[in-house]
Amino acid sequence: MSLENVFFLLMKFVIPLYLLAFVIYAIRAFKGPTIVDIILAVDCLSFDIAAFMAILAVYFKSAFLISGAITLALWAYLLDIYVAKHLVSKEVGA
Amino acid sequence: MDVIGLTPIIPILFAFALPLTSILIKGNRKLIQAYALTGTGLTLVSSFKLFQLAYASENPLVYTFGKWIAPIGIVYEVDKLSALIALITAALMFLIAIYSYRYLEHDEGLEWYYTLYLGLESGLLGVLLTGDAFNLFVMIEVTSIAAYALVMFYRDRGDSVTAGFKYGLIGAIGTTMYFIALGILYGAFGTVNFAHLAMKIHLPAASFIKVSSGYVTLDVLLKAEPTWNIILASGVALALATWAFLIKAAIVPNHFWLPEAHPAAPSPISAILSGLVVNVGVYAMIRFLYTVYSDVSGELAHVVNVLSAVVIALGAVSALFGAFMMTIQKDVKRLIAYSTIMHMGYLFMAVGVGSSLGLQAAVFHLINHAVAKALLFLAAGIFIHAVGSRNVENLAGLGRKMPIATFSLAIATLSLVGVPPFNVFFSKLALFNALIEENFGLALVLVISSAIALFAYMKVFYIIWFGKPRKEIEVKEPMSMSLVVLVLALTCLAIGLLAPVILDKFIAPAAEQTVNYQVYIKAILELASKTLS
Amino acid sequence: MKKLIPITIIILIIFGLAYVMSGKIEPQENVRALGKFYLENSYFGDYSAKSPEVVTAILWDYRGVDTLFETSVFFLAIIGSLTLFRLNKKQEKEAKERIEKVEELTLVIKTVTKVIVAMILAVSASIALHGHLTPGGGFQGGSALAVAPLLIIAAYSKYALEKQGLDKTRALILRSIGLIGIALIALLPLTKGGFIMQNQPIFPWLGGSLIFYNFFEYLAVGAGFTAVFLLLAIPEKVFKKILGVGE
Amino acid sequence: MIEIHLLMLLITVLIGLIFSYLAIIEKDLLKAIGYSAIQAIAYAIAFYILMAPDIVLAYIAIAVGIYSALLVFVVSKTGRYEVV
Amino acid sequence: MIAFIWSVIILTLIATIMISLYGISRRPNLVKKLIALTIFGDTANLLVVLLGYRLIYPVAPPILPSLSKEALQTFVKTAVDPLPQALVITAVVIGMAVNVLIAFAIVQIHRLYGTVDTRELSKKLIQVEGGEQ
Amino acid sequence: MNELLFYIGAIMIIIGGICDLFGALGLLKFPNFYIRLHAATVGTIGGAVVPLFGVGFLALGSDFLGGMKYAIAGASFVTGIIVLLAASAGAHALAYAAHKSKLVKWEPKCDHLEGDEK
Repeated sequence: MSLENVFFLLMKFVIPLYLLAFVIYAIRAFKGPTIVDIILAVDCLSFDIAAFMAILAVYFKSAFLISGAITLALWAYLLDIYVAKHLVSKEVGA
Repeated sequence: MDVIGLTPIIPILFAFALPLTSILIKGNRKLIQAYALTGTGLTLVSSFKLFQLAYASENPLVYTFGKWIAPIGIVYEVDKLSALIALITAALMFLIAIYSYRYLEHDEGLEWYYTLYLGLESGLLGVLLTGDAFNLFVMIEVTSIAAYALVMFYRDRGDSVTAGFKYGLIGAIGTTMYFIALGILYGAFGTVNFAHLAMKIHLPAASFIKVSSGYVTLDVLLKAEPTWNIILASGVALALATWAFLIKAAIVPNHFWLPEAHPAAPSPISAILSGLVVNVGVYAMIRFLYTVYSDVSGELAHVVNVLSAVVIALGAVSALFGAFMMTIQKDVKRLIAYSTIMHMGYLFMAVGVGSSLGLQAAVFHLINHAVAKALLFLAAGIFIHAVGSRNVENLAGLGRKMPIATFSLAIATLSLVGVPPFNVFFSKLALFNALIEENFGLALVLVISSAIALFAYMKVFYIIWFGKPRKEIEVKEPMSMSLVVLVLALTCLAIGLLAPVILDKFIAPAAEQTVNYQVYIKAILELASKTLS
Repeated sequence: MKKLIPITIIILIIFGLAYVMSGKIEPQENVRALGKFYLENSYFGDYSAKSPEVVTAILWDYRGVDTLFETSVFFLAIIGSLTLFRLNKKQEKEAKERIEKVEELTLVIKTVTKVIVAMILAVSASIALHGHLTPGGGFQGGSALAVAPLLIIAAYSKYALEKQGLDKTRALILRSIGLIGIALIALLPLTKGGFIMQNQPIFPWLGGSLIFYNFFEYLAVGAGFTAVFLLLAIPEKVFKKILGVGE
Repeated sequence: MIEIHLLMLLITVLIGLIFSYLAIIEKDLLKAIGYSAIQAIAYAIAFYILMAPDIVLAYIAIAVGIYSALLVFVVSKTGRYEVV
Repeated sequence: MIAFIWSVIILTLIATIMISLYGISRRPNLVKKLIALTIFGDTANLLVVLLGYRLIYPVAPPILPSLSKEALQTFVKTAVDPLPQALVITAVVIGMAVNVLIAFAIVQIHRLYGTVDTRELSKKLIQVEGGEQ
Repeated sequence: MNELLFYIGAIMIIIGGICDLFGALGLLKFPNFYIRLHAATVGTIGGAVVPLFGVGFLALGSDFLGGMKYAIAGASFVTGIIVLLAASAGAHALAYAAHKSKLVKWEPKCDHLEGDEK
């Protein structure tokens, strides 16, 4: 069995795991109850999707797809910081 | 030939450099004004050159950006219609730039104003010149976003910011609709170029055009069959696009933003919005109905007929609605804004008729309305500038103190209701002829709404001329502003007096060329075979 | 849970309709002729833009005018926002004065932000400048660049950014330079007898003019977002005082 | 094999539908921003599966980042709760 | 099966468009209208990208993986349509520009009137108009 | 050597998938926000950073990717480092904000941040 086939076999286990995890994160985001819970769920969701994107890049055998992961990680962090700042002080900028 | 491509690029280039220039010259108002006049003046020169070129040549002029021919890249395809309207647009923009300086003497932020102004001009010209449906979308967005920002120019007045917000929201919905329509058109026909779309729609009929190119790839490209059911796709796409254009032209179900947005802007901007920006919707509608979907047969004709009927009905409703709403307004600019809705109704009625006569009438009326409506707003703007209020009652009795402005206001009102020697009379006559061919009721709508509008205008005019002034105020006519309105008033008169000549020399050829989709396609194809061989 | 009842009904309707519809739909397996043309010609072929990145080639070469005016839409939006929040010289100075109580986030966040800001500069530049070879380009790189000032605004405050010398006016100048660069690159072919925005014979190397466009767009977009968010970051109290409304 | 792509696409699109619905009916605007961020992330991975890496880069920057930051700014400057 | 999932996806997107239009027209809060508008624009973009997708396996992004003629052959057979993607990038940026401007307008409205609720806003607007006369 | 790298990567991806699922379940089941933060750590560090590094190793070891394996590996490592920094700092920021704005109801035995209120 070549490495490629091993990898595709691996994918058959890993992709459902990730999709299930996404759905569970989404349920947590839906249930809330406070805003920080939602943002935490968004946070986990986006970092995991970044990882998932990297895995899929190998799965699709295309290096071009992976740069989305970096940006997603960066912007998800930005969202955290903004919501935290809004909760700490009313003005985000100051 | 570069003049075609450069016409919309000049103003945007000036707009790009204006913030930097303004920082360099430390916000000197006179220099900024001179800069803006240079920008608009150069554009005027270039569009005049374009006008000459377009009327000198038999076929539409084509400019290929980046040397890419039609379906591959973007082309600007200028026929007589677009060149004519572009000339009017550039001329009005130049005159209004002169007018703006005095009007905004009390306001800060002249550099921002002119940056947006130049952007607006670039967008308007781009809409008129482009030969690509997606480029039309981008250009409509350039126009709209500058318009939204200019409506909100008086940022400390709540009504103008609210009006700008509403305008922006509804405009964003409309353009997104148009974008979906474009997606469907691309899905069905595999192209977004107007000429190429027209070719695919008239595919059996268009086989008369020979492509004399040895290049296989391009041949395949031009002859590719539509992939989806074109009747269904055309129906959905046309419905969505029409909805978007109805929003842009403020026809009745989507009119509500106009009476708030137009009065809230500074008067010169109101003149541009009412005279030129609403034309975007009408022009795009003409392009789709008369160039792309002209002379279609079979089930496609059925789709186009249904669409035309809807357009006519909505146009009639908005003509009557605008006329009635005019009579109960107290705010001068709001009254004029409702009159814009009425005139847009006329234009859509004429566009929907679908005959060559209807198109001629629509084009002539579009031009006349642009000049006269701009004049009306500018003349009213002089009074508003002097008094600082938009309420009719506060303007009472000012007429005798400002003779030139009053004279221009008189000409504008008389012209817009359609009194004989002035320009709009002749276009209304043409509209009447075109509409009575289609249906007597439509002609009746035209007459009734004109009569109601006459009543509304006379009321305003009476108050301004004979009304008792509320309080004595010293007013003086600002020279540069009066000059502009005087020029426009004389233009109105001149167009009126020369109407038969203009109709014969400029309007009829333009209308003829617009309907002739074969020439439109041929211009592209000839260029393609010439570039490739 | 009550919220979910309407959406469940909608999804059920969708599945029902899709069952009806699915017989009539053919899955699309081919590219349209125009798309195929771009795929074949973007690097090889007679109509080449000398870029293996087809989307960037379409954006900045085949349909370059669209992107030029798209950039100007963004430019006009920023100018519109500046018009809406315009300040004269005195008011600008007033807005730059630190208000007494500035809530900054904790040391952990500040330190991490510093590290990430350094990484952002490298990542965004690589996204932008390889735009003609790999996905990305001026806009994508520029928007990644804009994360850096945005993070500083939130984690420290806008005053920290202004103390480093990046205020609204400077951002606007950078933006103007970027835009003028784009316009000049677009008009340069005219001097050599070409068409506006022409790429290949005039810029004869890999990707042609795409790399210049990407670089200038990178500057313009990054600076544009910075200007917008610096304006938004002015505290409400200060702005209300300037405007003379409320309280 | 294409079914796996389509199923992933289906899940993301459904998450997008549900969360846009939630974002629209939610009365706490900050929560609505969170929901719309989830919708944006779902659409981002949909674009990814549709093989559009350029759009993914631009879309993540705009929809996940700029929109959320902008809306947080707007909410912090206006009010947090919607009155129905 | 493929056609079924495909039509479910398309219908879901259309449903999302409908929901967002409901949000724009019916929700009273201006910020909510803005959120709905962003969702509307995004969904329209996704719908257009969907038109360029190919239901084949393997499928590749429209970027030439290596600069050789052999790679081109397989590339043309597998790559998706690049034109809708280019159009959508343009549309995404344009939509963002409009939304930024609208957001600024909302902030300014709140500064001037102290509310972002359409019903209260229309009340205040009528008051202002009445006050002028 | 290649096979070793590949299998290391594969094992890390599997660990990542399992961590992700458990993190998600924890996030769903735990009673309040501060406790959920622990689950979130499993979800982000275990579920994102580990598989990202795993993808990096796996890509280095797999020859079927051809020349692009270095690009994938490099990008994964960079993303991994960013997530490693950003996830922890982001969670910290949220916890700080939640404590400061008193959003979450809880009854701590001792609150070390109490002094930081002002």
